[in-house]
Amino acid sequence: MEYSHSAKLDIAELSCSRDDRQLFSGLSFSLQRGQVLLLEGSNGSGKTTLLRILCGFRPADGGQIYWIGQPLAGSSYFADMAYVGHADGIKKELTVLENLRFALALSQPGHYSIEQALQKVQLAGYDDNLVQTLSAGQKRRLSLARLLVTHNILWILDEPFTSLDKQGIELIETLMDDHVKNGGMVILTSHHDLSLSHLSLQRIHLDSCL
Amino acid sequence: MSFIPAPISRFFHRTASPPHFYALADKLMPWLTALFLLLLIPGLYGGLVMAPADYQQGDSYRIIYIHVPAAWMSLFIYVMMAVMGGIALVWRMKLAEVMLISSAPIGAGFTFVALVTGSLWGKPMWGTWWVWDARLTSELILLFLYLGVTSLYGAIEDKRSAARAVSILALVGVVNIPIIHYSVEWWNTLHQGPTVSKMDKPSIHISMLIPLLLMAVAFKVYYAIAVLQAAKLELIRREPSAQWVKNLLEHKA
Amino acid sequence: MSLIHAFFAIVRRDLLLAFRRRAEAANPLFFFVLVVTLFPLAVGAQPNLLQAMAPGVIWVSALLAALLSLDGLFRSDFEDGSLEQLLLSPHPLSVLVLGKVTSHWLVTGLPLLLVAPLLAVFLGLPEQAMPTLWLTLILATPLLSLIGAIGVALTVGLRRGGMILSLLVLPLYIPVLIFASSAVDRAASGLPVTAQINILLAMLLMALVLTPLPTAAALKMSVN
Amino acid sequence: MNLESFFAMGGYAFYVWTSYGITTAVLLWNLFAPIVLRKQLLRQLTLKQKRTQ
Repeated sequence: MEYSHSAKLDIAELSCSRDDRQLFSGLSFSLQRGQVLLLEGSNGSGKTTLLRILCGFRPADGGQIYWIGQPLAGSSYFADMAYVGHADGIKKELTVLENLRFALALSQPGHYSIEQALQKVQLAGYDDNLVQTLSAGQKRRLSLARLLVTHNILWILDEPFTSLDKQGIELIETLMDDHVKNGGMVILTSHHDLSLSHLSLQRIHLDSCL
Repeated sequence: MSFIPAPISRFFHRTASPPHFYALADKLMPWLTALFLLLLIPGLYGGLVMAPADYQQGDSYRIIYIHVPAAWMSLFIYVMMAVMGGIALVWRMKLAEVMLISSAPIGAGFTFVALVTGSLWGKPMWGTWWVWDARLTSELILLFLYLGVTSLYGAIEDKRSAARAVSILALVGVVNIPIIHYSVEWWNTLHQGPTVSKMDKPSIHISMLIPLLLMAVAFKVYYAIAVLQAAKLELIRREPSAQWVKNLLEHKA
Repeated sequence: MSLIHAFFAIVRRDLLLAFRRRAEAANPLFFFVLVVTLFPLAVGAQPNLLQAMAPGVIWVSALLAALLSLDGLFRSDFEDGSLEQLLLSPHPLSVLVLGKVTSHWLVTGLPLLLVAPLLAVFLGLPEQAMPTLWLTLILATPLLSLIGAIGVALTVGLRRGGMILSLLVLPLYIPVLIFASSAVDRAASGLPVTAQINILLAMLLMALVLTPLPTAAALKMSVN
Repeated sequence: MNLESFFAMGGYAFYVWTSYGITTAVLLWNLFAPIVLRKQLLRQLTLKQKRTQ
C-alpha cells in the first residue's frame, strides 16, 4: 500500500468548551508521517474530547483541522484514519474472524492479511472463538488487529494500554513502532510512560492550552 | 457560505452574536409592545363588540377570534422552528438553536389554546366537549409533536447536542405535518362522524374578517415579543460565564 | 470496498447477530400476539364487535410491536463502540444505516406476516381481507422501521429514552396507521383498496429515500 | 349595546369568557415566565460573581 507522501495533519487554533467551561483554546500543532503525538493532561482536561473532535464525532467550537492541506470534509481523511476508543467496537456475539472481516468490509485492505494480523497481536488460532469468550486484554488486542488489517495512515488511540498486562503493553509499543517506521502517524492519550525507540515523539500538555 | 456576499454575512454574524442580539432585543421591545397593543385592542373591540352575532351560532362564534389565529400560529411557529433548525444544522449558528428552542413552549401554548378553545366552541355546537373532527385531531397531534421537541431537548444533557437533536426533529416533523394533516382529513371524511362543519367558515362578513386579521397579526407580534424574551433567558443559560454576561451584570449593578 | 459490498456486509452481520441472539428475536412476535389477545378480554367477545375492530386492533398492535423492537436497532452498537466505527467508515453513513434498518426489518417486521393469519382468525376477520392484510404488512412495517430509526437515533444516547422514543415516533406513525387499517377495513367489506395501497407504496418509497439522512445526522449527534 | 348583554354573550358567556381567560393565562405565562426566570438567574450569577471576587 502506497501512502500519499505528503500526508500531514494540521490543527490550527482549535478550541473547545464543555458545559460552559473552556477545555482548551488556541491549540495548534501539525503531525507528519513517522511522528507520534502524546496528549497529556489531568483528568477532565479534554484529552478524550480532543480525540473525538479529531474523529469528527464532535464539532470544535473554533479552529480548523486539515488533512493533506484540505479541510476534513473534502479530504480522504476518513479513509486514512482509524480509531480505537474506550469501547472496543467489536461484537461479542461474533467470532474473531467475523469481526475482522466486517471491519475489512467497511474499509480498504491494509498492510497485513487477517492471518498475519492475528499472528502479530498473538491471537493466532483464536479465529473461530466467539469474542465473548476472550479476556479483556485479548479483546483489546483484537481491536488493535483491526488497525493492522485495514488501510490507514493515522491511528487515533484513546488509552490503548488499559486492561493490558506488561506483555500487552510491549506489544502495542512494537505495533506503534512498526507503524511509524512504515510512515504512519499516531495520536494517543496515555497514563503510561511510553518507551518508544525513535525520537519523533511530540508531547502536548492540554492543561497548558487554555 | 461563499454564496452569501461578505457584507451581508458579516452583518448576520454581528447581529447573531449574543451581546448584539441581546441589546437588539431590548431595543425592539418597546416598539413591539406598542405595535402589539395597537393591534390587539381594536382587534378585541372589533371582534367582541362591533361584529354582529352569527345568525346560526349566536355569540359563541366569537371564540373564532382566538381559536383560528391560535391554530394558525401553532402551525406557523412549528414551521419557524424547522427553518431555524435548518439554519442551525447547515451553518451551526447558535442563535438559530436558541430561537428554535425558545419557540417551542410558545408554539405548544398556542396549540393548547387552539385545542381548548376548539373544545369550548364545540360544546355548544356539538353538545359534547370533544369530537374527532379533522382540525381538532390534527391540532392534538401537533401538540404531541411540540411535546416531543421540548422533552427531547430536556432529556439530552449536553445542550449543544440537544439543540442539534431538536433541529433534526423539527425538520422531520415539518415534512410530516402535511402528510399527517392530509391523512387525518382523509380519515375524517371516510368515517363521517357527527361532524358539524359549522366551525369551518360561517360565511364570513367583512366586519368579522377585519378583527380576525387584526388578531392574527397581533398574535404574530406577541410571538416575536415572547420569543425574544425566552431567547434572552436561553442565551444567558447557555453561557453564564461568558464575558458579555459579566459585562451585563456589571452594567446592572 | 464498494458501497454495495459494505451495505450487504452490514445486513449480513446484523442477521448473524440476530441469529446468535435468537432467544430475543421472537419477543416482538409474542408481544404482537399478546396485545391482540388482550382486546377480546377487555371489550368482550361478541363476534361482530371484534370483527369491526379487527383491522384497527391488528394495526395498533403491530405499531406497538414495532415500537418495542426499535430499541434494539442501535443500542448494542452504541454501547460497544461499533457505532463509532460505522461513523468513521469512509462510506456515507445513511447507506450503512439503511443496511441496519433492512436487517432489523427482516428480523422484526417480516415475521409479523407469519402470525397475521392467526390473529385474523382470533378476531374473525373475513378471509377475503387476508391478502390485503399481508400486503399492508409488507408495505407498512418497513415504513415503521424506517421512521422509527430516526427516533431511536435521536434517543440512543439517553439512559431512559424509551418513553421519549414513543412520544417522538408514534405521532409520525399516524398516517401509516390510518391508511393501513383502512385498507384492511375496506377489504373486509369487499371494497377496492388500490388508493390506500398506492399511498402506502408512495410513502414507503419516500421514506426509503428521505429517512436515512436524518437518521444518520441524529446518530452523529448521539455519538458526539 | 350595554355592558350586561356584552358580558352575557347571548347566553354563551361561559364558553366565550373561559376561552378568552385561558388564552390570556397561557399567553401571559409564556411571556412572563422567561422574564422572571432570567431575573432570578441574573441575581444568582451576580451573587456567584461576588463570592468569587
